[in-house]
Amino acid sequence: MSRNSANGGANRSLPSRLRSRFEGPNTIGESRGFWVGFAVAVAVLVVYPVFGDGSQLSLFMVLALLGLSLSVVWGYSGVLSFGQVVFFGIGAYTFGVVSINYATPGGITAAVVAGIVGGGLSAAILGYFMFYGGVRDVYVTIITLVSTIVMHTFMAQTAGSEWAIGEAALGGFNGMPDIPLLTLGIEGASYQFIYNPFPMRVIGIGAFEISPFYYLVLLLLIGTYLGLRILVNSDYGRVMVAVREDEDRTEMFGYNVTRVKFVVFTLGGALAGLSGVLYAARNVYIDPTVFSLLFATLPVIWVSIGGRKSLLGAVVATLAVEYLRISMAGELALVLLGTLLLVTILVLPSGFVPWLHEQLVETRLGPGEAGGADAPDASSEVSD
Amino acid sequence: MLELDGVTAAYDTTPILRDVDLSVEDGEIVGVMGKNGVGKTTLLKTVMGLLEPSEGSISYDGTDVTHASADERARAGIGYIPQGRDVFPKLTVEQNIKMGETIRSESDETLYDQIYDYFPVLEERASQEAGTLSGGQQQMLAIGRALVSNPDLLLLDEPSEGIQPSIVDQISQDMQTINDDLGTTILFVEQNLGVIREMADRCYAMERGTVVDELGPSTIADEDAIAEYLAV
Amino acid sequence: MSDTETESEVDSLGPNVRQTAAELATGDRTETLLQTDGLVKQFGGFTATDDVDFSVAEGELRCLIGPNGAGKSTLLNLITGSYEASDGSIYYNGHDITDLDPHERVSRGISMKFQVPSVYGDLSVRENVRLPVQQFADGEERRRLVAEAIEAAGLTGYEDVDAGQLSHGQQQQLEIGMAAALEPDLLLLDEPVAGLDVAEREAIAERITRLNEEQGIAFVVIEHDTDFVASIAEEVTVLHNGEVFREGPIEEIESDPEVQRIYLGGES
Amino acid sequence: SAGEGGTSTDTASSTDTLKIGVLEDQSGNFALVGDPKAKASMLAIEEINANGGIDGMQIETFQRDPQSDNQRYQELTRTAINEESVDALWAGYSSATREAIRPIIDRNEQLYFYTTQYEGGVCDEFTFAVGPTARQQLGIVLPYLVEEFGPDIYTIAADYNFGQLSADWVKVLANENDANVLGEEFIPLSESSFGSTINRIQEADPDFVMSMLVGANHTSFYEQKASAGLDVPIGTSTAMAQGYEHRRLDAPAMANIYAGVNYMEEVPTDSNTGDGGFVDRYFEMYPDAPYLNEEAETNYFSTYMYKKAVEQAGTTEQPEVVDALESGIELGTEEAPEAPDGETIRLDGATHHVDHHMWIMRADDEHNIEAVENRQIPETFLSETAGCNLPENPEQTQYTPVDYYEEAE
Amino acid sequence: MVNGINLALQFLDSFAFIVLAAAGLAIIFGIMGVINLAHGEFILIGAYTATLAVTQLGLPLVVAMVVGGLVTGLFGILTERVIISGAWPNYISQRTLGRDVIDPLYDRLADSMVATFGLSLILTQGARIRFGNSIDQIATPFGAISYGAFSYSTYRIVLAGVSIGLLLATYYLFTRTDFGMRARATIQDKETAQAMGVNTDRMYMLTFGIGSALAGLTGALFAPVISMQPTLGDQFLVEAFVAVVVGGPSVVLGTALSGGVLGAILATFSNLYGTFIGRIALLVAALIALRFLPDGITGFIEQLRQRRQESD
Ligand SMILES: Nc1ncnc2c1ncn2[C@@H]1O[C@H](COP(=O)(O)OP(=O)(O)OP(=O)(O)O)[C@@H](O)[C@H]1O
Ligand SMILES: Nc1ncnc2c1ncn2[C@@H]1O[C@H](COP(=O)(O)OP(=O)(O)OP(=O)(O)O)[C@@H](O)[C@H]1O
Ligand SMILES: NC(N)=O
Ligand SMILES: [Mg+2]
Ligand SMILES: [Mg+2]
Repeated sequence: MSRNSANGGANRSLPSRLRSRFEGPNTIGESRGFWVGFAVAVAVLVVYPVFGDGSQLSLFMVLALLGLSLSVVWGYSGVLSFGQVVFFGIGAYTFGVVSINYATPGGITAAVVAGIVGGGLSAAILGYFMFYGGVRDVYVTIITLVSTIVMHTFMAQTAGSEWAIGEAALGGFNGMPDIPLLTLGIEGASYQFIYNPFPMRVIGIGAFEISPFYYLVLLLLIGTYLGLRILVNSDYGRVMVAVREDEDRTEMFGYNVTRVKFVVFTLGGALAGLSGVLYAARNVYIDPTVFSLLFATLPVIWVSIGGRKSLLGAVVATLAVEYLRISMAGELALVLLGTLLLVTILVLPSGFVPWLHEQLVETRLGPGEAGGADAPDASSEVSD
Repeated sequence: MLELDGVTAAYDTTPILRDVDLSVEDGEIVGVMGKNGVGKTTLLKTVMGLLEPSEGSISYDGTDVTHASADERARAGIGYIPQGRDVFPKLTVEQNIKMGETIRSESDETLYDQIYDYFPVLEERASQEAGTLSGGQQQMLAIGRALVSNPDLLLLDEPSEGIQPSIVDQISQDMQTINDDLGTTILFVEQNLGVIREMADRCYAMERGTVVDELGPSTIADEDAIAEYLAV
Repeated sequence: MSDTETESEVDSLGPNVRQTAAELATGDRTETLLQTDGLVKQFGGFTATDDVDFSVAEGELRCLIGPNGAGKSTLLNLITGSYEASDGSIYYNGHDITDLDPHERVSRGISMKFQVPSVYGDLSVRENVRLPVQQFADGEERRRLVAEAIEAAGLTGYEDVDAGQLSHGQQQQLEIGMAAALEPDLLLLDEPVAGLDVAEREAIAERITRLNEEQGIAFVVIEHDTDFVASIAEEVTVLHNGEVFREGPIEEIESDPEVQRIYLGGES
Repeated sequence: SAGEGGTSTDTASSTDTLKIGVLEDQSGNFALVGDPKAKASMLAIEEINANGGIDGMQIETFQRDPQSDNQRYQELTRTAINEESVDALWAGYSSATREAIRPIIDRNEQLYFYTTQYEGGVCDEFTFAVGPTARQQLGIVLPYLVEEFGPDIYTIAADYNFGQLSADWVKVLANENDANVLGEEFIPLSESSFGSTINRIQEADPDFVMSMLVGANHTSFYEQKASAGLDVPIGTSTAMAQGYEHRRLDAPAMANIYAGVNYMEEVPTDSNTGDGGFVDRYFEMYPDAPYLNEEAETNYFSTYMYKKAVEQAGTTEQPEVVDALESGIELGTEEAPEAPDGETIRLDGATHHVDHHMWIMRADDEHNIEAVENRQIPETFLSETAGCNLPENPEQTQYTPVDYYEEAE
Repeated sequence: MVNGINLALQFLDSFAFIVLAAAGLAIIFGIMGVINLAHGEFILIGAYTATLAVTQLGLPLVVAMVVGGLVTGLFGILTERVIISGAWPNYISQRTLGRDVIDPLYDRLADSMVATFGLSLILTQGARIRFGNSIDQIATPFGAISYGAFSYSTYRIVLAGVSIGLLLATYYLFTRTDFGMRARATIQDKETAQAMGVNTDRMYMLTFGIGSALAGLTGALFAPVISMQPTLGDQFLVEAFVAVVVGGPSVVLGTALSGGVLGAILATFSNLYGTFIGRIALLVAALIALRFLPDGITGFIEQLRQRRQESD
């Protein structure tokens, strides 16, 4: 916590200046130790498919993007949205519809973009409808919840042949199969990411196959995480947090609070859309269960359990909760899962990751010296 | 009537009150003064039972109430007017006043008349939501609400804050009247020198969480002496 | 001012409110900065402000007093845009701002401190102050302005403390500091010293006077502490029953028997 | 406890054990139907293992509860295929579930049995849709009801693919039987209030109603129509045989309801209700089980079909097993208790569907079930109308009636 | 054809469903700031208790229904003590660890959602383990009335009557009695209420208990007409949330009004265009209502009243 005084204002080394963009009071992880740990974690994820079920982890990482989208919208800007799955689902369906109609590498690449835009645009529309209409607080939560239910009810009944967009039948409750395999690039210069295992041979380990999709998702997840760290530690991020803390007050500083919420909500929608695109691409399938009440609740669970004011928390909790959900078996599985959620939120209300961070910081500094998880240290000034 | 002996109290783990000794006799009006943040509000909350002392004891009316809950103390006759505007914002003015009565079995019309007499605006706005009153009106409501409970010991935390000067004077007089007529014992915190001089029989001075001095009537009459405690 | 501003680096988030405060310090003080015209605010059947014509000149320091419930806070809230006027208009720098959003009024140079302190409790003092400053300053300059604002609020050493943990008086100081850090042309303060001890009252009085004199910020201050009012104000407006009751120099007002009757009491 | 049997490798499957994946809902919206499915699979497996297994190989199982959640189905399907290397997979109640996992099945060329009565039309080289199709379910019950009560039909159906396609089939069959559909209404799966539906039926005043309601919420319809005094006869492909409403609801809510099914616990064949029959064996293994339903029997006999095919192929290698299945496996009443004594059911190799023995089962005022009519009804839509022939023309399509019948539009 | 009687009866039906679905949730959410995602499971408890009380214990239906409500109320109190306020765990931890382990969930919307979601998983699965995938259902009492070509379940009309009665009773309890005043005061400012002599712990407990009992009673009342299985509560959730929020700040009045408005929309559109359109219409109406009346119906009424007074 004395780093700033050690290498003072302007003449800091390049790595530390670079690092400073990722750091600030709005994120956990201000120390060299954190970044070392981060690098180790990334390295583990890179080699994980050699040992474990990379396919499953790729799903969790896709969902972690959805978790991150809620973390920005809710954890950093205070808008508790139950509708991230709407933008997720719209992203997924848009990707499906566009790619089925234009099943060439260029078309599929465009479908990815369309999915992200679709997620963002639908969030923009809903956001405009709400925020510029003066809807606030729990009313936002319920409007987004109702939007989810509307989507679920509506999409489930699009089974008839009249519900087709070009070649793509929406397929109702049965969903949309026949989505082309995710391929990025243009004709002649493209790469297919799904069902295209890449054979590897490592001396000492042997031969195995790795999934390019896994690494695509890993890259996107790390990129998104770091990108959001920059965002939330920027001036704009500070305003987002101010909006979360007190909207009226922030308005009184001349900030257009409505616009901030609108912009962040749209960004969150685009991110959820990206997650949806990857979800549909991975499963080569999408159906309306993504709009179900259960699925809509999950992001709120991940982000609450991980720590809503922590991007890292959203990621870690998504991976952990989804792993547990899939792998717990037997009659008592749901009882145990329920108990786990209940106890975690009661005992660690600010979330698991901030709690862990606090423990680590405290053991490092000794009790009494440590601030709270989000307590700023002197180094926060460097993020200016 | 009230006796604090070596009371230490903390929010979470940070100690705020340290080893406070203080006593109030039956029928007295005792002031507490001190700079911002020395722990005056914390002292009153501890007396009221909203904060449990970690050490020391509190006795009220001869019984030990150190570990009694706030509502028990309220039923035992301690009334409290919190600092700031702690009215129930979504209840009407009338309901707020009725809340003051919850500890008594039947309502006393004459008390109402008296309160409306002091603060006519409360009667005019009986069915307005308390949260929409002006700052000063809320403060009046808080006082009126405490008075209907007709407490034996009344705790007042900066009653003059936000109140127009003419009513501040009136409040000091009214408190004395209540003290005279009903025998209500009063322990109050104030920043307003005038109010302290006007009301207090005796006064404690606090610094950094503890009582550092006790001022008798003669000292209280001396404006400069009080200013010293509040200013330095 | 901001209607004429052409600065290229206006942050997309907020206003550029820096320039004019300094300009004003040297400028002409008789120009009308704010003018309300027949301003009415009704709550249900109750009229809180009734046809109020109220004006503040550039660089002026005006106090607003009056009985509890006279409509003082309501008037300030109308000026900031927190309340929508039932009738009447508000002019600022000659422009009609009656229908502007609060944040737009701030970007034109009006800043306000609420009656109840409302700093960002979970953010550090530094983060609190940085929020207004970052709108118009970057890098080294920002650092300097933040440090200055913290120092002016007497909070040096508390930079990394959560604002919610500050004492009442410190929060008031911080809030004034944040409002002033916007370098507004007009700063509205609702009971800035309520609940403060004598020493802190003096500190805030001094602070207000200095901001007014050195930076030319015009003030409207609501306060019930008459000593405090006397120590800062030149001009006083008395509201009563939602209407402007008296207006004039403080000495005149204090000795007005009608004001004494409705507000000051006996021979206070 | 993933993979109790340890991760089996490709080579292990051709030795002394083989592995079957069973993914059926034991919680969630479809648990009522899914739970007996899982149990019946286990019954068949235990019987086979007790009798020396398949070609001397004992059957291991990979069994999980997908909780009526399609995402979970997809992951468990991947696990079953990639981690557990199952030799054959049974999975899913609803058509939506089937479609959710079919891309994974097809991509991995996994032998898959879908054992629910469904809308029909799936022509997929890796999928054996061995439950009766809408044409078979409605094919037995609808003509009978037209004959008995008259030609005017009102259709109510679950508002998703199964319901909508089934409603299309009602129109096709009405046309073929000189009946007419007065009206149809599709009900969202989440709906459980049927006041307006009941009024609309009364307003249309049909001779009988065809009901293809699905899931726990829709069950409420029957009690609500009874308490509203609506006593029109009802034909159904979904009620009673799947969710045993005649056992769960107080009589006479289900009175005068006619179910077109290949099986239900009350089907009066000797091998079913006789001493030591299917019903006895099931409740001996699961004394607390509430009911033995239509899909359970399908799981049961299809496990025996698989056994026969493996024995015929002499290997568990999936392409060879599929070839054996496509040769046309036949089962008698012992393994397929829906078939009366002396009759058989047959897997049609061209379409991967089964020529079922269909029954009309009627509930009376006391909810006693009687068999009104029964006969074999072959699958015809894929084989005759759509021309599905998988051994010759491998494909992964679902055909729908609108493409072939004007009246379905 | 829009038949007036049909429409009226269906309106009553929808109204009763929405109001009963929402009542318990409304109190727990509106008064305590707790979003109870286990609301559906509280309904389940009421429905199962009433059903089993009839089929296993042979109690008369009406008694069984009251029992359903009471048992759920008691379960609610238990939930409040253990989870929502954490009072019991804290009592233990105070004596072992010397500190509280749980912060009460009052006014912590999202946290209360996660916690009660966990609870709902436990309850649903618990019911499944204990009672299987369904239990036998009881018959609907009172028979049917008919008019022309139509007939209608008498019980559904009784339900409408009961829902109105419950609303009135709840309204009276929370706005006209000292208990209601104290409960509301407790939620608004716990410390001050304590200082006024209110045993706030008991207020929280009772308020939650009453909300739970209402949910349980809803389950009991609908037990004869819905399918008895562990997820039966889910079908009430959507209407419940929508009604509560569309209703706005005055909990009981709001629920009644939104039950009326939404019930009318649902009945009309289902009647004219079928169930699917009815449902979509309900949801879209809710979206529009929330957008244009961001404070709900009662917030809007408040504004109207003010405006009218202004123009006087
Ligand atoms: N809920 C709380 N948690 C932690 N610390 C608190 C809390 N409330 C007050 N404090 C701290 O306790 C100290 C004493 O506060 P208290 O409110 O008792 O002071 P006071 O003498 O009443 O001041 P003032 O004159 O400003 O009202 C202050 O430093 C304050 O920051
Ligand atoms: N939302 C509202 N509904 C009804 N009446 C209101 C509302 N807000 C304010 N009022 C009334 O308007 C009047 C003016 O209130 P205002 O807060 O402006 O007074 P003030 O002059 O600031 O008083 P104080 O000095 O006590 O703070 C008061 O009588 C108050 O009760
Ligand atoms: N196949 C069905 N019933 O969905
Ligand atoms: Mg205080
Ligand atoms: Mg005011």
